[in-house]
Amino acid sequence: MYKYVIKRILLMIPILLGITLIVFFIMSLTPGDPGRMILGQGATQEAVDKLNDEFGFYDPLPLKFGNYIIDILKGDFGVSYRTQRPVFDDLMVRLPTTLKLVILSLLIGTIIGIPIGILSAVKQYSALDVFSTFFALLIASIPTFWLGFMLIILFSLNLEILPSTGLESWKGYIMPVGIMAIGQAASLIRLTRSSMLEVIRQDYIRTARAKGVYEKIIVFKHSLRNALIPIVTVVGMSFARGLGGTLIIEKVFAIQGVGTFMFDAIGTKDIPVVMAGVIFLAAIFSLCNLIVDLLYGYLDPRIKAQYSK
Amino acid sequence: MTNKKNKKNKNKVLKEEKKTSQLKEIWFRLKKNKLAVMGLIILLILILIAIFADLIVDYDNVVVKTNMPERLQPPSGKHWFGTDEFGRDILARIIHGSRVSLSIGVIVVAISVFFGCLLGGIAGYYGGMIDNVIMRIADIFLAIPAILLTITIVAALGIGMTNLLIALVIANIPGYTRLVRAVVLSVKDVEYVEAARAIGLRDGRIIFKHVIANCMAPILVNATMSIAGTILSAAGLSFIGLGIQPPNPEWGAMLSGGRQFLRVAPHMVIFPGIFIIIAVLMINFVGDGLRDALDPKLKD
Amino acid sequence: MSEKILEIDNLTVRYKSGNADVHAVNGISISLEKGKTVGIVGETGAGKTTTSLSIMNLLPERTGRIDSGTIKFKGKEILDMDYETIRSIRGKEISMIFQDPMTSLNPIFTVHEQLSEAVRMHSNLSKEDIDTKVKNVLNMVGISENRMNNFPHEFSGGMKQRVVIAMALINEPELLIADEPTTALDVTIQAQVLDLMKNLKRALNTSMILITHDLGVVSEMCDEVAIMYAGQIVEYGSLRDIYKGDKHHPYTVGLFGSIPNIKDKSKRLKPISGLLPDPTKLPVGCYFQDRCPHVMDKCRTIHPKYYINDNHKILCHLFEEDKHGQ
Amino acid sequence: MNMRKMFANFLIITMLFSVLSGCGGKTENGVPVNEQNAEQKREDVVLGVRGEPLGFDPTQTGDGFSNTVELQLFDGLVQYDENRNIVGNLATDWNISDDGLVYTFDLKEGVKFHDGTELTAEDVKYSLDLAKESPFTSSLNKMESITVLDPYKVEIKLKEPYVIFLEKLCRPDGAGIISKNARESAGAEAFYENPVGTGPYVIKEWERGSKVILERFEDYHWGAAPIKEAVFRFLPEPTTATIAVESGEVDFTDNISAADIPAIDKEKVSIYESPSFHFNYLVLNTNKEPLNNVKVRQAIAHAIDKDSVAISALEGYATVVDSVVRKDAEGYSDSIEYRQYDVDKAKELLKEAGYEDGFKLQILITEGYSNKIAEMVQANLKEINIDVSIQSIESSAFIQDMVDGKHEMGWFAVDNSTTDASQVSTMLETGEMYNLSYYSNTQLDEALHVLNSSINPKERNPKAELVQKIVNDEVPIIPLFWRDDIFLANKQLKNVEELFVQFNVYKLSW
Repeated sequence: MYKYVIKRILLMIPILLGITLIVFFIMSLTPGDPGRMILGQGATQEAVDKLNDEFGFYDPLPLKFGNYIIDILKGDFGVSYRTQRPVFDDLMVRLPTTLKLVILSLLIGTIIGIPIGILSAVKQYSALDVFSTFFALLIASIPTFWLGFMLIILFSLNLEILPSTGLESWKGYIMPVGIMAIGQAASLIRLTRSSMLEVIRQDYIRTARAKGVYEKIIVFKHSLRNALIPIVTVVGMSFARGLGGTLIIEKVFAIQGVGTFMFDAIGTKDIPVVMAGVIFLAAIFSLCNLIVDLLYGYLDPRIKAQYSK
Repeated sequence: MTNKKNKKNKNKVLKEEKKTSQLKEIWFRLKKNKLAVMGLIILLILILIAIFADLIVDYDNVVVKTNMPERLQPPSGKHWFGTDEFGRDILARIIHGSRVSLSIGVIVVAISVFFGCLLGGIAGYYGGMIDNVIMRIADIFLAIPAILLTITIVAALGIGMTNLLIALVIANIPGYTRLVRAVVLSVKDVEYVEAARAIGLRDGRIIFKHVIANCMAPILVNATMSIAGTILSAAGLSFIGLGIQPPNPEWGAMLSGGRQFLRVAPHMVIFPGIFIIIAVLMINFVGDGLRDALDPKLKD
Repeated sequence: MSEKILEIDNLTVRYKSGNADVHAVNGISISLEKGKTVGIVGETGAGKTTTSLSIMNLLPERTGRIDSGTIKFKGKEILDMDYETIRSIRGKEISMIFQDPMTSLNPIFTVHEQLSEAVRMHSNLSKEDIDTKVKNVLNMVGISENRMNNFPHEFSGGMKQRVVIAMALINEPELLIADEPTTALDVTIQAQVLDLMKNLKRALNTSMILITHDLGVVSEMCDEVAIMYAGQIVEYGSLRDIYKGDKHHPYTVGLFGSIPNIKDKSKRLKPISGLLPDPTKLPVGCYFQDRCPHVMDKCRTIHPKYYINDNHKILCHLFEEDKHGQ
Repeated sequence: MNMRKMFANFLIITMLFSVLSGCGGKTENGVPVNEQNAEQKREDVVLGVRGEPLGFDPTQTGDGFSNTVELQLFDGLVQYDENRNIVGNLATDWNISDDGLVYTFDLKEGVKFHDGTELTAEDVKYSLDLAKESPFTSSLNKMESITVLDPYKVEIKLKEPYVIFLEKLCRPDGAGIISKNARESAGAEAFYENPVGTGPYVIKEWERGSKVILERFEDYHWGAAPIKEAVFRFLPEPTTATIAVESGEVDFTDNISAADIPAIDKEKVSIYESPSFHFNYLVLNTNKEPLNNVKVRQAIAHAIDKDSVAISALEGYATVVDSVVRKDAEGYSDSIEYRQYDVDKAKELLKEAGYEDGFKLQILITEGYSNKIAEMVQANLKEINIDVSIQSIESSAFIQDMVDGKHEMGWFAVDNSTTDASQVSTMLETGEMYNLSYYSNTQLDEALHVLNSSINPKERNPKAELVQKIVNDEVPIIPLFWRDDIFLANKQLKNVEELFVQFNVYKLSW
């Protein structure tokens, strides 16, 4: 098993390198330069050019990329053009906010989504099933920011009971986390339902029933354990993608999270920050991927067998 | 000669019969799902609106022409959905916007499915080095959060419709490559592919005609769902300012344009939002219905 | 008259589907004495499995409908039982062996877990007692104890079927329903499993309903035989009636005709032409009319009644004139 | 649960949303927070600003967010009074040589730095020497040398006459005096984040990503500020900042979108408005076909409906202008017949130029309200069938592309913190970096040179009129409007108007 884990971690390195190459290439295509971005409109062209030289902005692409890779291997991810601070310091300031949002919404979404998904699978075509499927599809069709606006109009402007900005107080969390949680729950309901339906039809469920096993145990032990694999994948992946993906929510509720941080960095062509951010998010993504795969092994012995082979 | 032709026609007829009956079967099952039927009807209406937008509303002097005295009016008899900050009728702009918004989803998914099948097919069918290379590249793209990848590409190529499409396509291809490869792997060793190989068909035909044709079901379902997803992400991108440039009235752009007037003229945000929801919801219904219809195991 | 463990009387089962209902079982009656084995034989789609599932009310909830008929187990009517009663019987007094061993065991639980669960459901024995029970039953079916904690995927097809049998017998049920237990196995393993079932049956004096389409298996295992066709028992009788008797339902004749006989020199088997009637649109009259070599006008219009000769029943107009069924 | 019922539910939910949101407006559910504790005087103020500063060393920062905080931490040699006249601050008095090249200042004695040490001429020289070289304070690069005459007297020589030099010295976010030994001992890097100046406030805490808290400097040389603690909270979204003030979470913000003003609850908060120094205009690149034809440029000038542009961009919160010099600025001439919105004249001019069936034109803009300006210009020019396509790129790349001359038509805005006619030179003088029209006219250059060097109005006004005439005739740029600054503040906050002169929290009180 450990051999497998080490193999997977080693595999992450080429992927991260590949990501660095691709993002570096794309970012080099973006117009504008760091000198102008830092010195702003007032600065003279000479001053801008001098600063760009310092950053090695005018070096040929391969040289720039080479230097960058060497720096990374030395663990130096460089300094943000804009704030002149090491990139990870700024990122780490923003990380807790996004982490709080993602984890909270994931928890609530899972707590709501999975049980409803199970119930609507067990009582297929019941009122609950039809309504929960409709609800899940409806939520999946609503643009997050539109829902955000509507809630702000409703709760912040008219009823004035919830703050519409940031996460100063716990009240600030209600709307952003609420929206993300419903979205999470919606996708989990549909997934759990189809996954459970798939399992309920299996022969071993009928065997269990023929053994006189209680319905509750059939649903929550026999069926759910088997249906967990696709669910674990989605939950694991949505955590990984959540870190970079909360941009829209952050924009609507003016939350200084990783999403807006990356968005501004890309906008202002702050290459060191973009590179560090993408590598960081990709590393987390690959780690989540690995954890999910290991969970497969735990959940399904057949897969575990493949790992230790 | 004729005999050979007749035989060919006969085959064709046979195949036709088989295909129609298959389609009839799917249609028959789809019809049972009331939500899917509703989805189809409303989608047809939206598509008709998009096609005949020019007849319904004159583009130049209603949709684009500014008329400042009537700006920011709430919904009224004259303007059912009210007017925007340039005094243009929002209903008219939604009608024309449907053309862009709906086509974004379809175009992006069509292209990504094409490349997905191409890459996924090759990777799945040949395996070995090619498979490894293609899949590693796909992993790389999948590891970057989709929204950040799209933003970076749009920032690089510049804001505009075509660049938005390119960005969305690039973000979608890896997903489809993986889906098609998985399906191809499951179908690859089935007997009829062996048979096709045995009678000496060229690999290209085998991959596309036999293998991929048979994985149309999961691809079709997934494509429908991601048309809905693409429309949403295009609206999202417009919201953060990277979407369609004025004056063409795409729904997402209208939403982000109206954001500034949220308190004074909420109708500018509500109605385009509702149309996005309706379009995406209906596509999801159809997708859901298709999945049940195409997946025989999931019968009643 | 020895005591009857199971009496099925005029059972009719229908599967509700969107457009047309499937009439799987159309009024069958079986009675089984304690310790005896009845074989249910017929082509696939004749309603054998549906019958077996209805006994323990395991029909799919939404679509399976038992329209009429009674199933009495030890005198008590199963269809009227509430959930708790029927549940307490399942796996305790009646248990089942399913056809495909590959999918009958839950892939993510060990054999020990699945076996001990069967016991736990019906008793509150201590962990040790359950373990010993599991070990004994595994030995009985010829699986060594130390493989107890393996997972299903670590067993071959034959071994898995043995585990399924062990699971069915662990609570020493009075009635065992085996739905084509050996069909999915190859011949050599089939023989071993059949011997095993025969010994266990004798050892535990369990009555059994054996469902198969293999007449060879029936002759080896069963005391009485019911031949089903299109949801009806067209012929019922003791082993002697069916194998040695002179009068047979044309379908039974056809069935025996299609078995390859080493002694018979003729090259071709005599299969029964045509297919089973469409269960959603069963014909008027005898269901076998399209495929019956002796078909008469009466067969196409009036549904035949049983010709009963002591324990031997045949549902066919050919024999009706001799003696009217009591 | 049949279909009809489900669809009905769906409609109800959407109606609920629109009804509730439609009514907008006011709910009288209790008094907002800030009025409840009006009895005991508040000692703190929370200011909602658009973005986070980068650092606090005036000579090393150029962005607006850092400047806003630096204004509270440092003093300049001179400052504005409430009517924008220049009065002494760290300097008690000063005189300027006739040729306008030498400025000598007498320093105030006994002025304490935040670390208790005393301000001397050495600190002034040290600070201005830094500003002389720094790329962030390009307007101060015009200084030749700074010499210490005696501990409380300093002399500044300029490379060339610079009429608005004193105005530049009023801005401590560029010409702020910093403590020499504090910066030298702590080092530039550390000083960048915890500076030592003489200003009314000191940095108490900087919570990255959310707020900066300033604390009153008790022995400030003009007396301690009324407000003990000033919190700068970062609220990038205008609508959110506005709501924050209305709900009492924040006491003041300058980050307001004009569109929200009609919806703001006037009883809860007060709105202040005044023209700013932010001059918006359209640039016509005279190197590019067909903009090199003056008739085409004139036609475009007539086709633009400036009032509608101002309304669409800033809901009318702007001072629309015809001339490149603002009406209330010295030197404005009302004798020139400025170009008015006249579509027929525009078509006529286009016909004369031979372009009556129109042509394609690209307008280059960046984020913000310039999109609305572009959309309006696009609609206006469509009337004289010029087909405008809008190209929007990120702000720093936008500036670079404009400077590199990649644009045909473009929007641009400058803020030289003055309305003096001399500032036109930054836009139109030959060879100037921001002469984005690539327009060159020796007569104009000569007039601008006079405007920049002489201070007496008799020499300047005729030159100013000449400048306005040339711009009006040749149309290298089309003046649009000067953006209004809008402040939103808690009703109890006093003398908020003073912040229009300069963003000094020192002036605020409850």
